[in-house]
Amino acid sequence: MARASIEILDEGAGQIFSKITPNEFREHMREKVRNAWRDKRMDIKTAIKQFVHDGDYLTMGGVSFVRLSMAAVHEIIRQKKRNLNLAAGTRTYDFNLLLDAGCVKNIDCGYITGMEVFGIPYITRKRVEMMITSGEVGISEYDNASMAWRHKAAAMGIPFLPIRNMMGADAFKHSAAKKIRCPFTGEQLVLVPAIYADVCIIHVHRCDIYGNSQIEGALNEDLGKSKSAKKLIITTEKIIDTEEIRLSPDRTLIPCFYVDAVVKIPYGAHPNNMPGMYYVDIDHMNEYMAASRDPSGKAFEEYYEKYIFGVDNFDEYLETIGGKKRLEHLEDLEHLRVRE
Amino acid sequence: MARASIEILDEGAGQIFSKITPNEFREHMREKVRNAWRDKRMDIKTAIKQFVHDGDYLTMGGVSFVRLSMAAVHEIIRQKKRNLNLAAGTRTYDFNLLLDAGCVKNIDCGYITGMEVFGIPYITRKRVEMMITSGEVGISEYDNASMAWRHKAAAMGIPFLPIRNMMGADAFKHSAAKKIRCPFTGEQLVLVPAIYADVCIIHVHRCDIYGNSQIEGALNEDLGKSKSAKKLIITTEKIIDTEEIRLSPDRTLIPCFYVDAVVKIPYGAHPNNMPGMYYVDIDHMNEYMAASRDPSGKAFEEYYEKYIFGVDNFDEYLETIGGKKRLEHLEDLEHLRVRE
Amino acid sequence: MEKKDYNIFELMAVVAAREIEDGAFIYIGTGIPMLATSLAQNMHAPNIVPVFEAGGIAPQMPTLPLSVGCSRTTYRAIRTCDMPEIFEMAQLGVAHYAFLGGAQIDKYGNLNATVKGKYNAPEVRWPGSGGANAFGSLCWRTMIIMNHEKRRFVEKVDFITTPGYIDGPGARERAGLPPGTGPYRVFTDKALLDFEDKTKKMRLIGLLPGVTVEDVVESTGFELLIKDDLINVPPPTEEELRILREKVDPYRIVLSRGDQ
Amino acid sequence: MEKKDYNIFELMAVVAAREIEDGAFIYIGTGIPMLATSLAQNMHAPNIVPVFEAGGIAPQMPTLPLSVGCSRTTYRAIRTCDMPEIFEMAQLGVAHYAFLGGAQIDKYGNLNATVKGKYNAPEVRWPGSGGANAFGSLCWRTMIIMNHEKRRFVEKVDFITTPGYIDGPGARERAGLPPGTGPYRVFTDKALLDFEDKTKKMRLIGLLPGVTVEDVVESTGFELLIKDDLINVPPPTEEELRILREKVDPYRIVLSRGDQ
Repeated sequence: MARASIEILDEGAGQIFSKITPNEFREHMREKVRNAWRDKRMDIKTAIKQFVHDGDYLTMGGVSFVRLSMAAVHEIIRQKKRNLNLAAGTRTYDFNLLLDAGCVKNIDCGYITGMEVFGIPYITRKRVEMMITSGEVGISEYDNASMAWRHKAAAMGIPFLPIRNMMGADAFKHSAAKKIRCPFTGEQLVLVPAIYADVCIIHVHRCDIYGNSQIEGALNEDLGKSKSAKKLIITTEKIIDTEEIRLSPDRTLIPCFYVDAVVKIPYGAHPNNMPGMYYVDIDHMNEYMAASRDPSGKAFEEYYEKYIFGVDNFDEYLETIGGKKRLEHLEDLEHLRVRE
Repeated sequence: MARASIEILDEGAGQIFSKITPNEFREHMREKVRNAWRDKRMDIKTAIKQFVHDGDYLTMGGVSFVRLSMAAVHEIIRQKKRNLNLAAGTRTYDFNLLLDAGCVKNIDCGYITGMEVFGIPYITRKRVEMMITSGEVGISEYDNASMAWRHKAAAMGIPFLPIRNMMGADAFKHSAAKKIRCPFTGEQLVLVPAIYADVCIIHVHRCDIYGNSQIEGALNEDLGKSKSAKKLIITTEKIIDTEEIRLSPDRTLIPCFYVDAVVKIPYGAHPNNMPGMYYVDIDHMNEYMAASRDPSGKAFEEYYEKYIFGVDNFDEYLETIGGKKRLEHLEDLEHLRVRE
Repeated sequence: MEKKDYNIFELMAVVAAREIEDGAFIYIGTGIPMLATSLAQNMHAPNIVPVFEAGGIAPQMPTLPLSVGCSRTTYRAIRTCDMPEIFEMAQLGVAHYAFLGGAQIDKYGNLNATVKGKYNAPEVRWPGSGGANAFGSLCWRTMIIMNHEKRRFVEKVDFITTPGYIDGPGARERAGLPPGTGPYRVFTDKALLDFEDKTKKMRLIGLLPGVTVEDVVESTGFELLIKDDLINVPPPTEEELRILREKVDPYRIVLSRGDQ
Repeated sequence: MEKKDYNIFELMAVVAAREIEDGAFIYIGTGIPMLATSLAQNMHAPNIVPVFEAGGIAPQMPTLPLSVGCSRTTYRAIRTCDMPEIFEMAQLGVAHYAFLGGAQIDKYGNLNATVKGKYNAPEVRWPGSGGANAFGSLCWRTMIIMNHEKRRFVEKVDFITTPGYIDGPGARERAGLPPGTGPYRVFTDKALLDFEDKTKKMRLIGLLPGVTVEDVVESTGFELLIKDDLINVPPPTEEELRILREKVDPYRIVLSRGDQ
């Protein structure tokens, strides 16, 4: 037999923040799957308390201003979880809140702090710059594609995926990727390591009590993330009967055996968009961005006090942002019944 | 920078039957995609003539007795295509017909000749054994998973996928796979090469004139195959309006820009099952299996003469197998309105 | 209950069903595995997850399927997906059991479904692995169902389609397969067998009703380990037979194939 | 037509739209790329395939989206999918164009969206790549849209987030990126630029209405190649403006941001 080898042409110096191996994950899933048909309903306080721990590697569903599990983020902040490792392919508002609250230790970075068209919150950016300089936060650099593929690799049960970008980019040097020559084609390839997470939180349109979940609109990295976390918390707009799930099995994107908790939270993505249900609360986003521009940090503190620390749960939060009337307006916006 | 390497622990001696590289495929797709919105309707004779050539690497959709594109198979046989290279993860009746007709040169084998519960057609098995012994057919050995992953690798635009089976199996020796030690985990892994095909044929439930396709039931390897062939022929039970496609975009499994031909052929999977439409024609399968048991080969010849060579097109074939009445019975069976 | 009250398919389905615990994730093929799984689900294991190779997850089968991809395998399922996703579940460690068959098996549980005789000049060429290699390599426990015949239970299989314990303890791990996996039970028309923990060799642990140790030994082409406290497998109970016949396969689509 | 008849966003959208040929597969971000693509689709390129990073393929946007994943990007799409599938299309060679922006660009079209100053002690930390690195690495042609300022058009970017031609001809291929790809056009508020074929250096090929070569050179922090037969980019036609304003962005969601 041949004793050839594959040359490793280059290696990044970035850290791997999740230490979970495929074999360790296999052992975990072996036991977890036995609970496929357990009624998993609980409240968000219990879910976060039970499944999110200091030092965990955390992945979150949704993308940019869409389908972020805000109730879970608020609760993580109120429960003062610390030293979280975060996967950050296109994180925006949810990530920023965790960062501002001091929950974050390390970041696998695809896109952080940015609020797309709204800009970058000044205070958050300054905080990140200071944390990088002081070494308080660790960052490994990737991009949205390589991050998406890292989650996908884990969901496939393999330790890495070969990809064709990241070459010639400086992010490579600050990543844990390796560049090789393909043993089949002779072309250069980058290998990115899989991310097995401790816990993942995804907000969905509807699911049953076991966690069989349906999602509308763009799926971002959620298929990969849902399968690659030891614990999966589903927050949902609505709980439906399993009989309804069985009517269109092609629409179940997350089967129940991956799920650990089902938490019903209507409007749980506010102020973000829930496709087909409610639109981005642009006024609220502007209020947040404005608060972030006060260099003293006072306005920002007030924002957090008002919307997170000053309330006990997401229902109270929803009252604070304008309650039923405001939410109905966001529904009208989503369905194009009124103009933005 | 480190100049480490990844040890290749073992390599199979099997051939790679598709020579298409990722870069060659990229160049091809660059031009093909420009035709996304062309009206691609044509008849099956034209589609097979235009897109299937002697020596091509061919992939086919569906699985076991489900959603096989039989009209296309009949036409390939009537047009006497030769020296085809076939991907054979769980092929049954469609593959057997091509083999019996002398169309096949090389096989990437996951599962061949078997008809599951119906057994193995005697004549076909004998022919394969002779062809192997004489070297008339080339076989590389895989399994349904590694074959499915080879198609998936191609669809992802990468030259291989790492997998965790095939180790300790004799198929490995007769494959083109390589065993390595993972540079991230230290575990052993098998790398299987991607399959980029010349042409792929998939039978679907419905599509529009551009080829945006919907499929019900199990998807087998069709997502991967549809994206990894230079030419893609869609045969369809029904052509629907693009407006209908846009009503449920989550149900479009093959977007139009991968598609080269749209051929409308109602009952085009007979005698196989079309989920939600018509069931397996068990009587026909039994007739086929019975014919295959005549060691003289005469009964088998008669079978082929009656159903393929003796008819000009699939409509005529459908008359031969019992026409409307028979097909309605298969619909009743599928919908459990009558018993098998 | 008299022996004549059930056929061999009914018996084997019952024996296999008893080994399935509640909450298990199981890949099932057509035939006896389907009977066994469905019986277990209706008896003591309501919370299992039955999965089919081509993409059907936890369907409510209206009648028994003819193949691993036909519409019965996705009928009122909780999800339909593609084949890579199904196999990735096994790779991810989600899958507890797979039921496999084969044309040959050896004392280490290696299965041959590819070729009898020489690879390049086959005496018989069988279909090949299908899903078996991946399921047997990646699932936690492999359940094997075979007819107990000397020509099938051989000293060494001609071709390892699906590795069992290969050539003994630690061989799977040395070959690189995920640790902790391997053949778990063999169900035949004569016996119930497992693999002795130290040697990883096949071991007789139970006799089906009316079968003797000598019958089994004579039908086995290699030296079989025999457990000291051999079980006399109890025949199907009335309840097991009732559920098999009334709920699982009322039209006897599969059961009838066990009538002799 | 008088200059005052259109704003800078309208102008840049028009200039970019003219470069999009029919049948193109295009990744679009929010803002000007969306205006340009939608304008092209309504003018001369009805058969394009607009695609959004988070999973929306060829939607019929009812209003302009706020982000690359919001519900407007999947409204009446031909398919919704996940992000890996979107990026795999680029990897597979399906994608003709991507529109990218950045905080810094250099003469080889390398883009920086990560950090100004030292990596470990940033003067400014920007969000990072997002989808840009993959799109710029894997799509056939990268279209870049930026404000033309000296501090943005720099000799060498502080950090290569998305490689352009890196450090000259052949460098992309030597680094291992798919051959035949790279930056194609740069659209600014002053000029239209490409990359000269032999040197792969950025080159001025057209001036926007009212802009002089000196204006452009002064706004560029590196030595700019200047094409001999420089185009005076024609201002938006009445038809282009009408479609932009009436069909593409009737509520001026994006267009209003170009009002000065």
